[in-house]
Amino acid sequence: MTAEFAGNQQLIEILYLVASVLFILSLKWLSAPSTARRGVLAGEIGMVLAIAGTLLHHGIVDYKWIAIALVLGSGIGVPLGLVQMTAVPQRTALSHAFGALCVTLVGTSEFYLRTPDVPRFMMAVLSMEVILASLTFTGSLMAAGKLQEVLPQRPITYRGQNFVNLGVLAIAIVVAVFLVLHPGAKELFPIMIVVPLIFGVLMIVPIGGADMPTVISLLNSYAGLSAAAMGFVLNSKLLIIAGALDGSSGFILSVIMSKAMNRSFTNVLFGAFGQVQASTAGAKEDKVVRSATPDEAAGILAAANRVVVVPGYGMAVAQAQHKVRELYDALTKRGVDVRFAIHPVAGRMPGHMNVLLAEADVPYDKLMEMDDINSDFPQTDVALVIGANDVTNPAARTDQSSPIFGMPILDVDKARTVMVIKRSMNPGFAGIDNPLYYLDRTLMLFGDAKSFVNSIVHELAGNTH
Amino acid sequence: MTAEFAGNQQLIEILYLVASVLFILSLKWLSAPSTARRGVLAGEIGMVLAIAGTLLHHGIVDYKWIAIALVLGSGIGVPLGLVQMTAVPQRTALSHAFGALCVTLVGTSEFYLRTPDVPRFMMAVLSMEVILASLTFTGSLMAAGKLQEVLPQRPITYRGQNFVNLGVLAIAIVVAVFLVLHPGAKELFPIMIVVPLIFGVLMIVPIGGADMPTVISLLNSYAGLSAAAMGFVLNSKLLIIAGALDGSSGFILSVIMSKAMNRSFTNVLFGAFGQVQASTAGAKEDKVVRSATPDEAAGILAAANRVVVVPGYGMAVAQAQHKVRELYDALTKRGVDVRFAIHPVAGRMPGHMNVLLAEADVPYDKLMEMDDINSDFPQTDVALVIGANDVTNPAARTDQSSPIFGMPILDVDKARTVMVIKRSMNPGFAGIDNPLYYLDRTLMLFGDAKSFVNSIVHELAGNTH
Amino acid sequence: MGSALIDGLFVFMLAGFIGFEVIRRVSPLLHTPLMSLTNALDAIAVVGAIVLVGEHKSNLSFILGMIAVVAATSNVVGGFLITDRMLRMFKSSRPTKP
Amino acid sequence: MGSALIDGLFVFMLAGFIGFEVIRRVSPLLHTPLMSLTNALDAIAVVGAIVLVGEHKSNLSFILGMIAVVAATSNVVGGFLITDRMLRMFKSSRPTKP
Ligand SMILES: NC(=O)c1ccc[n+]([C@@H]2O[C@H](COP(=O)([O-])OP(=O)(O)OC[C@H]3O[C@@H](n4cnc5c(N)ncnc54)[C@H](OP(=O)(O)O)[C@@H]3O)[C@@H](O)[C@H]2O)c1
Ligand SMILES: NC(=O)c1ccc[n+]([C@@H]2O[C@H](COP(=O)([O-])OP(=O)(O)OC[C@H]3O[C@@H](n4cnc5c(N)ncnc54)[C@H](OP(=O)(O)O)[C@@H]3O)[C@@H](O)[C@H]2O)c1
Repeated sequence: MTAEFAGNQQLIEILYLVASVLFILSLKWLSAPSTARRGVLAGEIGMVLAIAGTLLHHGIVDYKWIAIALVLGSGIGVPLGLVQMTAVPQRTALSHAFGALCVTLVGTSEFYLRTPDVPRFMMAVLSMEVILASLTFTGSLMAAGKLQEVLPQRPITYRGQNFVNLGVLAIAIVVAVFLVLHPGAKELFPIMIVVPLIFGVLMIVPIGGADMPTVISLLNSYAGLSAAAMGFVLNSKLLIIAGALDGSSGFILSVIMSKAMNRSFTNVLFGAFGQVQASTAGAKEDKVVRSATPDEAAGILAAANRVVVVPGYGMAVAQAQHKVRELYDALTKRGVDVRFAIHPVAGRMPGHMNVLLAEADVPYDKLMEMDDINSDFPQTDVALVIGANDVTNPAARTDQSSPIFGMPILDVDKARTVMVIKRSMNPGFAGIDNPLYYLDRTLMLFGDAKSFVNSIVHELAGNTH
Repeated sequence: MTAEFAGNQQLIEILYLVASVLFILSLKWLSAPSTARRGVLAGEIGMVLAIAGTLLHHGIVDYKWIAIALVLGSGIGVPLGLVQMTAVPQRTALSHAFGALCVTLVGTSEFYLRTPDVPRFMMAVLSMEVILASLTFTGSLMAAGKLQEVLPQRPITYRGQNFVNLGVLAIAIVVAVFLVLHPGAKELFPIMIVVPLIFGVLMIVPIGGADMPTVISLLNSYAGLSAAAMGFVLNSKLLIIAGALDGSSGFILSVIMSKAMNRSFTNVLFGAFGQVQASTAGAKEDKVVRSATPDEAAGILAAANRVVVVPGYGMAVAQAQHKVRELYDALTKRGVDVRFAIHPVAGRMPGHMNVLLAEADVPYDKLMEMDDINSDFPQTDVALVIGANDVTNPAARTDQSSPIFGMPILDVDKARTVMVIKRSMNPGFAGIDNPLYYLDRTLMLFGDAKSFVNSIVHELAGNTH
Repeated sequence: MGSALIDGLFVFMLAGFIGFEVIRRVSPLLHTPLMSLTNALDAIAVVGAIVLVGEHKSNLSFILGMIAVVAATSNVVGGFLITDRMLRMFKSSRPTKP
Repeated sequence: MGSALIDGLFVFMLAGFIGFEVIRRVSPLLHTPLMSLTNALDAIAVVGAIVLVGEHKSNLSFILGMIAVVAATSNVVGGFLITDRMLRMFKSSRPTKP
């Protein structure tokens, strides 16, 4: 019996070891498109092995309810895996909430199962686990709500807000410290759940909808750290590894985003950046802009040799990616060299544009990273900006007073001709005017991205008849 | 007392954790010249912390002898750290031998301290540790001897050699299996040391002196693995980590070398490659080569705009690096653009040429890797080959029957003029003729690398007067 | 216990290192799939929840465990599904090698 | 014991992974110093030998331990020394940033 038990235990551990290897390989293979799907497969096999191993666990007496829960979860998971590509940001936020919920609940159960017999270090890790997980839970729900526009996108700020928020967090930490010293005080435990839940909400209130991606990445990192803490509590190396991988992934993505926006973490979290939006908009009505019609635009594109398309948030909102693909096909058929310039923070999520264009079957080797394409703009006949704004704003290079000064941008203004599809002269996410629109070689193409591109495609088709 | 003991134990573990982090950072920082010295510092601090932690170990009763041993070891270490750069290959081999000796002795002590009370898995790991370490010990000594030319460089082969060698290794493995099943049979343990010691010698006998670098890397990898196995035995994570890092490092370097020579591991270990040397040499006397004197060579170099120097094993043997540096200075002063093309297996050790030229103060940004410089040869006025042969042999590109066919080479033959400094028409390490020498645009500069370069430098100095 | 903590710290340190090295090298092209994949992997927390349900040590732990399994499983299934869906979309214009 | 084995395997696996990721990226320029540095680091085996000498559990273990400490220490000292000597030789022709 004991031998069998030990053997079982060892088998489980070995399965977990193999699963860990597969998880690491999964992320490693994700680094390039050619191996990425193999990465997903490795992750899936690792997950199956880990779950299978867990079911061998000696203490398990009841498989029925586990099966029910797994089926129920899969039932919810499938639709969450089939959402539209444009809904991916809020889906990601929602799944962070689910992950954090799981960690919070497991942490809570572990506490009540073990109290008052909880060693100090264990209690410290457990506190960290539930505090991080519960603030991630409500924070992610809020973020999902803002992205789905169920909640107001606009940041809500008031005086002393940071002070209040940090005060709330401090309560949770004080309770945690007390519990570490007196792990028997189980009536205090709920406070350590509820207070961070409140903090999670308060934390997101002052952050603008458009800053959500950075926040989501940061919450991703928290979710990973809380899972790793859970690994310490359950003494599971697999969980520690998965948590550490997730934690570093979220952290790195937030750093990449902050860098590409030339902002600091603190600025994102406490800056209420989106607020500027209203103030500077609508000025400078005196400068002249030149606009063009779809058939003029089609003519210019048809006459070009090299075209670079710069997609932005507006393309995503208008769901114009499929029309853009038609435009790409039409121009390529005419022998025009068409490539896409992807700014790291174009859209509202890291890699947002890549996924949308891939969805529309644009070959990924036509999607160029900023550093690779910037030197090509001077040799480009037409730069076609579709619903992008901030990521093309030359003020970032030249105007020291601009809030986006220093942010690396796509050097669209160096192309021979620039055409910009957007609905109005309204600013983008950063809320500032774009000098690009007033250049002599810039033509504004006013209209919704999807319908305007559609018109161009029609004109091009007409011309070939 | 127990609390103090536990506290001590925990402090030791934490010091080991910090040391592990520092070891990893050490290798990470070594990746680029700008951070490399910081890497060494990190490694040193990690080592000091680890040793300091070990001295806190509760069981230690006697510090005097530890101090004596540390001082003695340092006394041997200092001269080993001050050898000539040209002696680095044999020094490296010798230090592998020392490392393996340490692991063998510790493994042996652990066995006799614990027998017959050794669990099976522990005995298995222990056997792996001592087998690997003792074959690495004698193997490395043999390699050092061949490199220092104390032992004959030439491979010694006979029929059925591989069969004999593998048979010897098999004895050790059989004894190991028996010991795993009967860990009390302590009279068998010495066999498990002595037999691999013999195997280590036999293993190196059939390998040519020039194949030693690959073998050294492989032995490096074994040394690392045996240290990791020792970590399992002593339950020390720090040792496991250091061993795994060392093991993967040796393995990767051997793979890089084998690839750059277009050969497989098996071929290196069982191929007795160096033997070919004698057979093909000395043929093809009928073809015409053109040779030149130092003053002719100096004239051509002085008239050039772009010169690429290709150093090889001959430069190392002749210790010509300082003269080469003088040549570099003289030409640079005249406005000639001089760069160095470094083939990954030029010389007799990975990175051999880089270290020698760095020793002579050649700036490392003038040292170009093969892939970066190969496209520049057609625009190069003079390619000056100094004691290199195989790594410039165009037969690798064209002659399917050549033993080095498929090995990536420096495309020296595409330069406008090629000048080759070597003492004779003898072949290099691979023992094959080099068609490069018979090209119309090739000039042979016969002589010892050091004195020939010296003459060129004198001519150049004379010309400026 | 203290030793388990240190063991855990070793693993955490090493895995964090791997995370940084590996993820820094993920092509920006794939940052969105990266987010959903790490999400799915992180849902490995389901193993802790499964044990709670299976052991049924208390009603509280059973009920919380059930909810936790459902939540985490939805992440596992949804995360892998959407990652693979996204990756299937990425196509090269060059024909792939046979 | 079995659990210590698995713990060790986890650490070995993770460290091996780091080794591959980190060392694959070492510039070929520095492959010789890399060999001597890993050599010095590997001499961490000295900690095992120090314990043997210090505990003095048997004469055999003491004597073998002494030799082992001497051998490993010479690697530590010699390895770091020569690595640093080599690295000090590498100089760029561009002036370094202040
Ligand atoms: N990607 C990320 O990870 C991330 C994360 C956080 C923040 N951000 C921020 O998001 C911004 C992204 O820059 P961006 O250039 O992509 O977008 P942007 O600066 O927000 O501009 C988008 C433009 O699209 C236009 N637009 C909106 N709906 C449209 C429609 N239906 N048809 C045509 N045009 C439409 C808007 O102008 P009209 O209203 O005139 O049409 C707007 O100027 C950056 O400031 C970045 O810092 C990105
Ligand atoms: N670097 C590594 O890690 C490594 C490892 C294993 C094997 N190898 C092998 O080593 C070889 C390295 O190629 P390599 O081109 O550098 O060297 P090589 O092919 O061995 O040729 C060296 C040449 O230098 C000449 N030479 C010798 N002493 C000289 C002196 N005092 N003055 C002038 N010339 C002298 C020799 O010609 P004379 O006798 O006519 O003077 C010989 O042809 C490759 O085949 C490689 O596969 C390298």
